Amino acid sequence: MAVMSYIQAVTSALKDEMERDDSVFVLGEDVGKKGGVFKATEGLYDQFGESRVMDTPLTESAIAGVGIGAAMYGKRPVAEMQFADFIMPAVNQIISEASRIRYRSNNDWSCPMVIRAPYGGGVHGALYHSQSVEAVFANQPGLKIVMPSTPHDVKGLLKAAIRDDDPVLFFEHKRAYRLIKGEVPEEDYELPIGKADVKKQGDDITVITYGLGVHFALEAAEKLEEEGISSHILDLRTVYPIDQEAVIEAAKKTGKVLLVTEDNKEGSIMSEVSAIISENCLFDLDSPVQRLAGPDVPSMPYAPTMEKYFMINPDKLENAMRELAEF
Amino acid sequence: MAVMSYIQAVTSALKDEMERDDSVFVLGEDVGKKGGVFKATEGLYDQFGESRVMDTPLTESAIAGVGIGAAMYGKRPVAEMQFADFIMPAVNQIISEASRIRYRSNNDWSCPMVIRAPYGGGVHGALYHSQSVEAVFANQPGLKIVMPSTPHDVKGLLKAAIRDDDPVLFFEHKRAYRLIKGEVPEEDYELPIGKADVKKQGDDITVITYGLGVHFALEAAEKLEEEGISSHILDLRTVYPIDQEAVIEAAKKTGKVLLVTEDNKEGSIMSEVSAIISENCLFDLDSPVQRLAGPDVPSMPYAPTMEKYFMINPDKLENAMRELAEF
Amino acid sequence: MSQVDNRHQNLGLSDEQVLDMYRTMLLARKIDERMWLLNRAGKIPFVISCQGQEAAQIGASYALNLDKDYVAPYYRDLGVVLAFGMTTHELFLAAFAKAEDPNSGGRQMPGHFGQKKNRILTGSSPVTTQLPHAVGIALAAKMDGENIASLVTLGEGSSNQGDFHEGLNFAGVHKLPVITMVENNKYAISVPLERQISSESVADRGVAYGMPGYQVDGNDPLEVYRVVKDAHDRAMNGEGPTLIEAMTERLTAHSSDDNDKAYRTEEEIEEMKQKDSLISFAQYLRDVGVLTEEKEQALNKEIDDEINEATEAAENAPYAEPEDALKYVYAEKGGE
Amino acid sequence: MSQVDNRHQNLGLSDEQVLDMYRTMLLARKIDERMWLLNRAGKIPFVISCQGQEAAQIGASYALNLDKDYVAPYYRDLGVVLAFGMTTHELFLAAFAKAEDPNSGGRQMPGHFGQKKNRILTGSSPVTTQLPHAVGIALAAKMDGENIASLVTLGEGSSNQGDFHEGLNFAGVHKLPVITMVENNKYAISVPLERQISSESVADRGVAYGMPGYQVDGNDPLEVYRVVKDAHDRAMNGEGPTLIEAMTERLTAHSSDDNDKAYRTEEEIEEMKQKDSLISFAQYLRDVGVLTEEKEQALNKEIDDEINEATEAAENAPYAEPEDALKYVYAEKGGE
Ligand SMILES: Cc1ncc(C[n+]2csc(CCOP(=O)(O)OP(=O)(O)O)c2C)c(N)n1
Ligand SMILES: Cc1ncc(C[n+]2csc(CCOP(=O)(O)OP(=O)(O)O)c2C)c(N)n1
Ligand SMILES: [Mg+2]
Ligand SMILES: [Mg+2]
Repeated sequence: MAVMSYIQAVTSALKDEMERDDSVFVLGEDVGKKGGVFKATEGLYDQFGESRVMDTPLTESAIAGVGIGAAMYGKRPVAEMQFADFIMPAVNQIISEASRIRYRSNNDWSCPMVIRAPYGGGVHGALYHSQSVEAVFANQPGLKIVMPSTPHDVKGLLKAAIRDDDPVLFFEHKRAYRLIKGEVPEEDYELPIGKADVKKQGDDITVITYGLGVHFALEAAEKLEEEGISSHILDLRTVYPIDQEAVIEAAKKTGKVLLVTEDNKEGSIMSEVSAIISENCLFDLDSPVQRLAGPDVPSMPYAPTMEKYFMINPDKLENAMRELAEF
Repeated sequence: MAVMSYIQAVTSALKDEMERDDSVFVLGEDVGKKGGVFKATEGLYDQFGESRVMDTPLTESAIAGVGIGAAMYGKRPVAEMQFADFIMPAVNQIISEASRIRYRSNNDWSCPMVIRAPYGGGVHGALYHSQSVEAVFANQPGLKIVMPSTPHDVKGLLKAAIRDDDPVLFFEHKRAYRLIKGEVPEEDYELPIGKADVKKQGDDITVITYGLGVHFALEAAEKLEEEGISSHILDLRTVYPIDQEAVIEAAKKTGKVLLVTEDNKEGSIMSEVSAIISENCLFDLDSPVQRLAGPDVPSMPYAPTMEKYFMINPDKLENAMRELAEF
Repeated sequence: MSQVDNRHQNLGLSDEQVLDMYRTMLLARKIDERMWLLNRAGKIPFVISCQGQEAAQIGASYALNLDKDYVAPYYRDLGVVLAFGMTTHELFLAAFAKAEDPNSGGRQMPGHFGQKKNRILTGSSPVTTQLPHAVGIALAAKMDGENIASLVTLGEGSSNQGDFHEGLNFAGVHKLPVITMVENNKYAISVPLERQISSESVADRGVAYGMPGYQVDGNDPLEVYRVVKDAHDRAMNGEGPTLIEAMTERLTAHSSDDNDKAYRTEEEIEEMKQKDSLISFAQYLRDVGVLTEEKEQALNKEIDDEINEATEAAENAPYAEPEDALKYVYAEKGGE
Repeated sequence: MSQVDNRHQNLGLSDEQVLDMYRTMLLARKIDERMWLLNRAGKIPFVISCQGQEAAQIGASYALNLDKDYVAPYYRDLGVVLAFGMTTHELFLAAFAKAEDPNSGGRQMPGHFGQKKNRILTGSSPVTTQLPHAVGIALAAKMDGENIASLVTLGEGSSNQGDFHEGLNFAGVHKLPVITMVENNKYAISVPLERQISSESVADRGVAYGMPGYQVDGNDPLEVYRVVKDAHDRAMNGEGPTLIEAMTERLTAHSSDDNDKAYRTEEEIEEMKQKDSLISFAQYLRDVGVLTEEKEQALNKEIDDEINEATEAAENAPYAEPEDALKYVYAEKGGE
């Protein structure tokens, strides 16, 4: 096992898959010589050349649309949106096209494409470099949305996404890129898309989250452990479609559930998780299903005071978890 | 009171507001001479001339974007997207721009704009002329999303939307256009955006829905009344932000809640409604909060067999309501 | 042989080839006409027509390599998909939304074409999204060293969408073998050209993407053939993309849901009909002696029979089962 | 007076006016330089520069009616917003993200301009969205019979976005008084011109929208002034929109987060610096006798003092309260 950072796991998965399969190629803004604004594609241009590590014009709709065409031809494009915030011009191509190609053609055509994008806040990125955008897409059958939390999951899930025969949105937490490090197997491995993962077993309360929230939850859980509160932590990993079984099991395990996202509260994917629990676990619940999320304002401001106020952090989780345990 | 159809209420609200306020104007594809593909703007071109009833090029992003600019200048544009399905190219302008203009400028600029679009299925419209698209936008603070069910509500809410100082998405159910008729006051009136409305008082079960679902629920409720089942029906009217108080009150009223949308089930705005109930009414519930919705496939097929299978209807509601009552 | 200039020989087209082109144009027209009848009889809910654009569609398609090239057509391209190999029978299955419809199994409205075995990309309703797809096909083929081209078609109103700009710029930067043909019928539903497009012509927009732009008489299949053939040659020689604007007429209302009397005058409609390529091309073929009275009768009979059979077969074919609506959201095996 | 051709008089500009233009260029440059220092000292998290584009920005702004026209600037337009009336003090408040920042109250990153009283539209990060806004301003003003213009600026990379196409086409169809100036610095972050744009020039794209397109030396503020003035005159005379491409240099890395050494050579960077308009315009002003040594010293001192004061004031100004993050999602009174 090698220890690598979250972003190194991205690069490593791309490199492996490009070596394994000639049909895999990368396209996006500044992904070539520069290696991406976050360096996710560093070294790939040198290794695979400019036709497989393509700097595109500054046109998200074309990045998605040209990728879709190439995928229909039989390629496996991995498109990068420079920031998740800038995926918006590509929404029509992603929702109207990529997600519906198999269905609308009655299984004749398909679109095996990955769209990667760094999302999330706490990096002084302000309104347009901090957003969680998954909720915009989490109602579109035909799409899958993966949001991994650890280098191990990043690598296994990105490989799975590239090998998947359908379009996958792969959102990487930009603050996790260098903050989060972890062990990653040397050998080739894939993790199943659509499956949540228990990151910590516990008995008193259940926290369901994803991305950076997983680390905040683990950190908070450790402190609470000292107070005798035992937390069960489920990492969704795939936020669309949600792993219903895993959610139900985790909720039933403790009967007390906290849902955590750094997205705005109203209409986040945690609403769906709550609805699933409501439908399936009503008589197993000992307390109302709580949500900890960003306030309902358009993403987080630049000024550190307001950014901190918006963004979830281990303290906020700790408080919410303790409150739930004490309910 | 005059009896008018749902679409006549749209036209009538537009006409009134354009007469009242010179800064109101309409823009969109085919809204001029043709009066719109559904005839929502019929007669306006003749009355107000082409500069206030503007046929635009076939460019949804520019329709939204130019509208935003005009709204920043001080106009009150009412843009039409020909079908809600075709709002996707305008998502960047709506989410990144319209919804954030007030917030990002710290209240210096604002964007008093309405975007109208016909949505919904059951009209042999297939995958791209049947969709419910509200979930794409129902996580964007700064936006309001109105989805009225009756001619009375259409008129009062469309007037309110036009007079609102912030951007409002106004989705009209295209099957309701001619199907639904009702009384509409002669005098000027406004209905509050953000407020749900009890469409029927009842004691045994609560149905929360919007748009055409309201009529299906009322129809089903009437039948169930004969079986002695009394239904309480809440029409959300505004689906973002949700009227939490009204939802909580309606849920507590009977303790048995059915949420109905014709959108796909996973990630619909009913997930949020369920989450609100979960957070606030756990100990008032006598049964799990149920959702009746479209299956998770990319909107409804064209063939009548499959369209009917997808689309909600009074029978499906009746069954779900009866089951809930018997729980 | 007649006195008339034999234009098709000059273009390297045999008599059989032009007759075949005419046959496909006539077939497209007659299928379309039948669909209107079926619609007016309440048997199919919707029609959107190719009428008036057959010459452009057939002229362009026949200039391609129909065994290797790809096409991303738009909803009026009945003529294009026929040329690419879709059958009359299949088109009626689509019109009736029957399970065996190869385009979508009855899931999409008619005019939403797609058939992998014939390299017809699956299409949607939002206009112009297919343009970047055709660019992606050309890019992928180029990566593989396959010397093929893709053709993408769209209406002139649709040429104002952002995807037109982004897609053609991408093709231009990478000099990809994409041929874009705008079928300019001068209306986007009710909105006339001058309210749609600010440039003198759509062809003028080629300059913005570093590619040649040609305007061509879309009522003349041979002229369209010539220009598209030329574009295809350029594509095969690695000289990159071409933009073509074929000037056509929309002989019908926008669709079966539209009434064009609300925005076009009778005179305008009459004038348009004078330019019908079905009439002028038939006349040309008669003039050069390729189309005889006899052949014409046989052709008409053959096509009518084909359409009658296809209509009946499609009408009697089964719909998909209700629960089939749940199929094919994702790959059946795979990552789910 | 010197022997040198007095170009500014020929353009109808007084000595005071050109000196004022130079002052604003110098002020923009020096503010920008200070921000880099503050960034490198860890005092502000982010800078994005105007350096190398001041001449284009000031030349264009001064050709407008700064009391009536609107502008939709992009993130490099420090020079534009200064010309439109934003103060040095305000710009540093924005850099430090302080509560009194008029652009956003510290909510947005620096370079996200907006100030209603000076008719500077509020801007976001996704590029090119401001273009249709400027078109909307021009449309609304025209509806009201107000004879004003709007200026919108963007980078050349951003001219490939769909909103460029849709917005300019709209302006062209309705002949709106919009002046679009593309500040072509030949890079979109690391991606060079030839991987971005397929046309020979951005100016060429005017044809696609039925408007004149001019390429101009963006290092020459007088040349930019001339071309924009001309566009403004056309706008005021109801002759519609103009597209202008100002050829500039990006003298810094893309932003404080970028290292341009990874994709540009030392020589290239050196060569660029030779074209610095701050040097050449000062030389011109000296040559025509408008800028004396004395005046130059005074100017530098005045600007340095202004920047020092503004820096200090901004550094000491308060942040917004944490809960202020909740304000102004919707109008305070109103439909909620
Ligand atoms: C993005 C989008 N917006 C609106 C529509 C509705 N619509 C369908 S066809 C059409 C007009 C298309 O005009 P044009 O491109 O000229 O093609 P034509 O129908 O004239 O062949 C419109 C507005 C659509 N299909 N897609
Ligand atoms: C829609 C969108 N995609 C990506 C980005 C990230 N981004 C910021 S600036 C930039 C390059 C812009 O290049 P250009 O338009 O030439 O302007 P310049 O910075 O050179 O002045 C990119 C890709 C963005 N801001 N918006
Ligand atoms: Mg047309
Ligand atoms: Mg640039």
